[in-house]
Amino acid sequence: MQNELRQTCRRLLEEGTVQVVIGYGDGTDGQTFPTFVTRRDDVERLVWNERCYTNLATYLTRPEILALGKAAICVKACDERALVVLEKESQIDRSQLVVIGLACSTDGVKQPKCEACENRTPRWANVTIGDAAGETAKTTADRYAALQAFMQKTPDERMAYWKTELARCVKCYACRQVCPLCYCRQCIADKNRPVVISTSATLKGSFAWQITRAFHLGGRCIGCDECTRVCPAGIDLRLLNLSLARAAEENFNFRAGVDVEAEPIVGAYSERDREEFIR
Amino acid sequence: MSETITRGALLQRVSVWIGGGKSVIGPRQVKPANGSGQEVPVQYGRVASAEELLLSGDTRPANSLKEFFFPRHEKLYGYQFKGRQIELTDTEQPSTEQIIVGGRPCDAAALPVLDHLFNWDYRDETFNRRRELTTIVTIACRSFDSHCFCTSVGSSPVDARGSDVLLLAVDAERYEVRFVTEKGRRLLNGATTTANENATEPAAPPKRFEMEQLKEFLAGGYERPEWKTTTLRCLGCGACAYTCPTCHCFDIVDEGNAAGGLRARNWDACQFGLFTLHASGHNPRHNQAERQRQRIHHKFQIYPDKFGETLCTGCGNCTRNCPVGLGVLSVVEAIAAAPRENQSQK
Amino acid sequence: MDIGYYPGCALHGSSNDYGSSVRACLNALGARLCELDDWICCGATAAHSLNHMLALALPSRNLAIAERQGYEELLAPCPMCSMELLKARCALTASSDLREKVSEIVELEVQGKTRVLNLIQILQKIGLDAIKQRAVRTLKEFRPACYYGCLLTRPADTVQFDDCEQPSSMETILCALGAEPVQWNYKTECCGAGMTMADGPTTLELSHKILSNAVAHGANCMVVACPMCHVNLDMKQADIDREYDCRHDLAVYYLSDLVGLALGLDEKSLGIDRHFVVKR
Amino acid sequence: MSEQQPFEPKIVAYVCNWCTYLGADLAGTNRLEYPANVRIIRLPCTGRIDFNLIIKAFEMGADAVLVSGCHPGDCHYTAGNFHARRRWILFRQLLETMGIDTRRVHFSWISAAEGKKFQQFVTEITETARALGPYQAYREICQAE
Amino acid sequence: MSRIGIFICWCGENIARNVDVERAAAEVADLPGVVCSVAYKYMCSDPGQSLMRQKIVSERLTGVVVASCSPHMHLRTFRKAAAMAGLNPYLVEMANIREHCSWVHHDRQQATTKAVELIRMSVAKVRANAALQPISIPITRRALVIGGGVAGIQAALDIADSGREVVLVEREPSIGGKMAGLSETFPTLDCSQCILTPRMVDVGQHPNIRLYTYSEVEGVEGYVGNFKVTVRKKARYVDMDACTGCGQCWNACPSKKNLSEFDYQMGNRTAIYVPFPQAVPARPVIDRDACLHFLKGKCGICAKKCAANAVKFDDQDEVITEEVGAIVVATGFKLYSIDRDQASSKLAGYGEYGYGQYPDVVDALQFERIVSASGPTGGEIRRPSDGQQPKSVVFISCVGSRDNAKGISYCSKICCMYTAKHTMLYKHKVHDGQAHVFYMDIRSGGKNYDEFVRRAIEQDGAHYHRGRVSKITQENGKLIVRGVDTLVGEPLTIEADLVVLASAMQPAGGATELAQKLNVGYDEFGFLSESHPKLRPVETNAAGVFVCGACQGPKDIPESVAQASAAAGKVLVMFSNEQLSREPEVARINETNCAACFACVRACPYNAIERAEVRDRKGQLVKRTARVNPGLCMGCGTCVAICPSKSADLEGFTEQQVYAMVESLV
Repeated sequence: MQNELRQTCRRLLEEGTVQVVIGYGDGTDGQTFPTFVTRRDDVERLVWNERCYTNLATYLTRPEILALGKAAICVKACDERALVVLEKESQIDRSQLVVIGLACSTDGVKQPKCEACENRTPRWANVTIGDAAGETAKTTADRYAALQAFMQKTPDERMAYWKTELARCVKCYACRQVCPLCYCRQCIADKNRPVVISTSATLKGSFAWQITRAFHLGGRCIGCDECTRVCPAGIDLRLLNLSLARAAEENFNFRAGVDVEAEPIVGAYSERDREEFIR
Repeated sequence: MSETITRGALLQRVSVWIGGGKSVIGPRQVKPANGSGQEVPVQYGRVASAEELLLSGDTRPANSLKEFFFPRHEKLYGYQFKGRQIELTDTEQPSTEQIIVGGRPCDAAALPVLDHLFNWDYRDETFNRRRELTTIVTIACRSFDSHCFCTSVGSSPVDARGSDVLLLAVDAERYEVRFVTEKGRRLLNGATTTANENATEPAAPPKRFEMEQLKEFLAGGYERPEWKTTTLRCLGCGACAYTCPTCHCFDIVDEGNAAGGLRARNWDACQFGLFTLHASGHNPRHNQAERQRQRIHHKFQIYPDKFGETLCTGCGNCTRNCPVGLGVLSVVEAIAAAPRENQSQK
Repeated sequence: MDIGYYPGCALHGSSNDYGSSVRACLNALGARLCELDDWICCGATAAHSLNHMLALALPSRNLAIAERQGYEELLAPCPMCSMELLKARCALTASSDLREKVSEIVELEVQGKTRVLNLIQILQKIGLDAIKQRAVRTLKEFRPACYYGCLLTRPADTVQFDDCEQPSSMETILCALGAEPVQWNYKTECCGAGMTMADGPTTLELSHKILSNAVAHGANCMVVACPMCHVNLDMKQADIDREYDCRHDLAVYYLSDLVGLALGLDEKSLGIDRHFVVKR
Repeated sequence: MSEQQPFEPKIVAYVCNWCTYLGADLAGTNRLEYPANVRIIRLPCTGRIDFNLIIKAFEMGADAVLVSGCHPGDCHYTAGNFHARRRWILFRQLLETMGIDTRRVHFSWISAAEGKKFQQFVTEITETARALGPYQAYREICQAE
Repeated sequence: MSRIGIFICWCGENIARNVDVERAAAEVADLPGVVCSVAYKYMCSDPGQSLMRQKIVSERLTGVVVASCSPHMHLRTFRKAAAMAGLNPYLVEMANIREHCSWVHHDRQQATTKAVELIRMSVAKVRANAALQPISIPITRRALVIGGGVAGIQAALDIADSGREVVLVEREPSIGGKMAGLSETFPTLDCSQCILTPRMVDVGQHPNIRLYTYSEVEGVEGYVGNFKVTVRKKARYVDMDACTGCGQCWNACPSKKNLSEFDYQMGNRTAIYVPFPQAVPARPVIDRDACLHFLKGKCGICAKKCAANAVKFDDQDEVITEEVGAIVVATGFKLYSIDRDQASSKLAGYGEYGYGQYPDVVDALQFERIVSASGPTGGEIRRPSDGQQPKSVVFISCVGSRDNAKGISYCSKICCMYTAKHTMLYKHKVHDGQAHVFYMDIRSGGKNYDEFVRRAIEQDGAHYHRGRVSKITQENGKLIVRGVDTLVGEPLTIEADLVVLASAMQPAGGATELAQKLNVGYDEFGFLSESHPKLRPVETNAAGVFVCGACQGPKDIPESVAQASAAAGKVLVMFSNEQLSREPEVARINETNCAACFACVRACPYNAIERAEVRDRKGQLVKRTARVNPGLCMGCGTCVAICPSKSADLEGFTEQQVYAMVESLV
């Protein structure tokens, strides 16, 4: 597969179809890191293995990368959902992008999210490399298992949990920067007129920040879990994302990025939305 | 002949300190694994009991020791509106004695480097007060990983700089004790025994780059393309700066409401796009390459020029915590090894 | 082709002629009818007037059996049966709570997955071309009035079959076999159905109107796909003639009878010999 | 407030200009008395009311927050309340997951004609908040350094 | 630094009884930025207002808080007063210490405390207020009327008579609409054409009306006051200017057996035709699908006969752009057809009435033509199948209407009346005939309406049966109508010669597509939505677009005409100024920060936000951004809440103002 990937990218660069390939390169200790190949002879730097965690879609909205020219991007089936959302939100022009789908082996990329993986082969890629026998037999319950377990706690226990967890948040914003869907030019967390979210890394500031981050991803988060993976404080942000994803699925029968036809639920409404909680 | 201390004796001392109301800080697992598969990080933090401490000499906490001297959020003073007047209230100076047990030598080594900054044109009372209140017991690193590069910046796993006491593991139960300061000697007074056992010097990580080459590059390579090519993947978060033992940039913010509020000092990081944004809207550092270049220059040229010290101890936290595996080491390695013939190109 | 088969009480009892006809006809077309094990009453008219849950549980149990036996499709030639089964199926698929509740009552897991088909739908499934291919004779001499009765197309939302008010599916099949169905007005009127027991005169009146209209539009026979209709129009025809002092003399066939005849089956094996009105 | 005085909950109400604000006006016109704890903040439409405002209210020490606007179909701007309702559905789930006390966050539709409903509902949430006591958990979050 | 003045009103005893206004004034006097704080007995009175004006001048105030009643009561008053004193009116805020405080809290201590807090909140807000200027939008004082039925005609004439130009677009070859085809009208039984055609002529000759018939609105751009409308003039193959309407062509046309649209397929017309003799314009059009020249490439008799040389076989569609400031939609209705095939799967046809397979089952508009003196039978009542005079006619009400099973739940409103009219017209022409009506309810509210129905029953002897028809069959040339009379409680069968269906009114074809182009809402049936059912009945939520007639809902002629005049009135109100002045409390986008996700564009109920591009001086694209059109924004603020980066903000209720209010609640 790795060879096929390199050949494909070589061809794309040779033909001038794209000016840059956004892919994975080899790092130390078998780690991989995002790499940007602009010359066809550098395609040998590209790798594909079970440690290719990063969701590269996050680079599609970055000026440094956009400046490199028309891009081809490597995506796994899970990452690919970000492209659907980005396109719906007018952030990318699919016709100006070559998507190289990478089918995962049965083990995926050995991340917690792979446990509930439903689909290992990208569906909307221009080129798909490898074939991982399509869908896996995962259910809605699998998707939300971690959340389900967490919600067994009482509200007070949940609050106590977040107090301990968010006490470690230093507001390095790695969660925000790595997120393919946090592409605002100026984050509301960085605004100070008015101070909507305290910029301090205090509990108050961290609660306000994480509530905002999660809610702004409500109905948008595609569950790549990059925020959780990169958090240097080991805060399980995934739980917040899952809770909104489940709310979107249960209430609006919507899952971000799984259906290219479905219109976003943010900025839309139905006259039949439920309202039993409204007096 | 050397002083030794048993693990038991050390932990017993720790229990006494905790019992005496002192703040004991050391590496510990931040939480039990919750079964989500997420890695549970080790961080320095205040421990409630001696057993929490991880003292093998193999741990590399995800944070650094700087936050116990230079916290991420520090109230400078408070203010209240009283009618048409504004009343200011000073913050209380810290008074709790801190004992750091099991710090890494590279983390401790950062503190004397930071002393310059906090005692330069302005003497920072709070920082100095905390330095005085703190005694630091480090453990020499028994192992290193691929991100460690202390030897490249002139340090080593047994570097005692910044420590009051340096421990070297003899075996799982005993440490050789090297007292560095009187403060350290007082701390463990009576807990050590003299024995005829010396710990073996732990293996040091290989040297990854030559400081001279790096300096040469920094001196002439401001416009070199490597800045861009090596840092393209930088996402612009603050994970490197916030887990770095030496990074010390901060922002001053006012937080308050109609009744009053406080002025605080919050950590800031040079990789944030807004770090250098002027009120006019102009931003002198346009992209991540320029921000990364600033970071390396600051650590290896500006700070040394100003204070005669490298602003890096080679701990490797920046790379370890980087979402995309970037860090001081990967940038510096690349530029130090860059072909010289390009050097003259601007 | 194996098809799950739910005969219902009528095809085993008073209308066993229909049972014979369906079996013989479909066998000749290469479809094997596999009767459900241990099927029970569909509930018919009685259950839903007594107890809503009973009316749901009875057909549901039959659906459960069909699911357990692995039938994706189930033939219920009696429209009452197929309507009851379909009603249950709709209710079950709409609510998981109900599925759980009913499963508990009938002591069998039931999902409502099995599709329920009437006789005409089975023939459509086999396909006009396939039927025509196997036909050995033409039905040219038949000018039937195709009679759908009240249930085959109703309730429209539940059965979702043909045009509720202006059905034409039987005509299509019979035309293909050479018959010349007549256009008439009473295709979906009520024959009186089960009222035949409770209110004989009304049933006779209703059925009389149907027969009269068919004759008036030139029919020389009538085709039905419902055992109850057959009872009222065939068995009761003598009573109608007596009551209204007329002589309709209109043979009433099941759809499977005429298709069977075209396929070359004899009247005996199709059960036509058990009808009351004999073709002139 | 001295310690002897009974606990008086602080209640922040974000209401739309065209229905609930007028409903509160009507309660006044009809002299319908209710507890004095509520502080109404007038916004044009529930569509304008962002979730951050709810959090901000808690940061300011609110013991309960009310968000109220026009009944579905009555929105002065045709659809602002529908957008708001959709956001609330999601936001409530997030509050649950964070363990934030949803008994302290109230949503309602109160029309310009429902002065009585405004009175009753405000009285009810005030009493609920009184019974729950101060929202200590969030105050602790805001005071932690 | 702000210089805020606080003015606390006693409202006589209304506020002062429960709020210690003097104490409140003292307590808020020291708030940051406050330079004066006074209490006065009646702030809204002349002396109260002049006190405020004096203070604004003497204290050089930069902001004012009036603590008194509801802003719904007096915000406008106080803002006007401030403006008179030279302070921007949007620097005035109110604290509602009456409705929200003194009237509802009887504990003086508590009420005073709350009043102080409410004032503090308003002070916090007003410190963040900005001086706003009303938005003025230049307007093109010309109107577009879409639809040339009676409503469109009325609206066009009203606007044109006031001296403003009107563009009237009608998609049929002639204006006149449904009314032109009616026989006589209820409740007066005056001839429909006699009252309508003079108005049609007025339209045709009006110097201020530009009439486009056989034309359709293709696109609408712009916004209130500044619409750019593209109209497609379909090829007519006749030179409108050259043609004299002499009729030589259609009299000579050999293609004569084409079903007449005007007669609802019950009569014939030629291939080159005018739909009816009184058509406006009285110029023919060639039906390409029927013309032998187009079908076979030969003929051309009309061209030869035409002395004016007006036949142009090479005529092409023409697209015209018109600039207008207001649009009146009057696209009218059509009748529900009982056919099997319906526009939406929700609407089921009527199989029991034979899906239109019996020629003698006709709908009400067809019957109008049968009765009409200008109709295919020349006014004699003859049924379509064999031309016989029907001796028994069954009229069925509510065909489609009020029938959820067929997908239409509403009442079509006019059927009860015209059915009564039909029975009368029938009886007047067929004296020995019998009319039967099956109805559900008789709804005859209106001036002289119920009397009219009574006349049909009592004088003209129509048999009214309360019940539905279950089936229509055909036997021996008769229609057998089986139904029930629920008042008698028995089934009923009538042998009829003709059945007339009072089919439901539906919006005319293409109405929803047009509504989408105009950004006007419509209901599940396709009727256009008015802005407010009671108080803004002819406005829509698209500013500058008005509705009248049956496109908005079923209605009869007088109502359509009244609504048309109302819409024209609204247009003229708009046109009474050269500029449109709008409240400046609208949204704005920080275009530098906007990430161009366009969630606001999706959410905006008024389509007031557009996708825009920021370009540098050389025309290079710098970035994309959302942009508010202040001409369309109504200021709801939905965009603010939905914008994750808060690049959207709402003047008058900015983030800064709202957070200042919350943060004052200490």
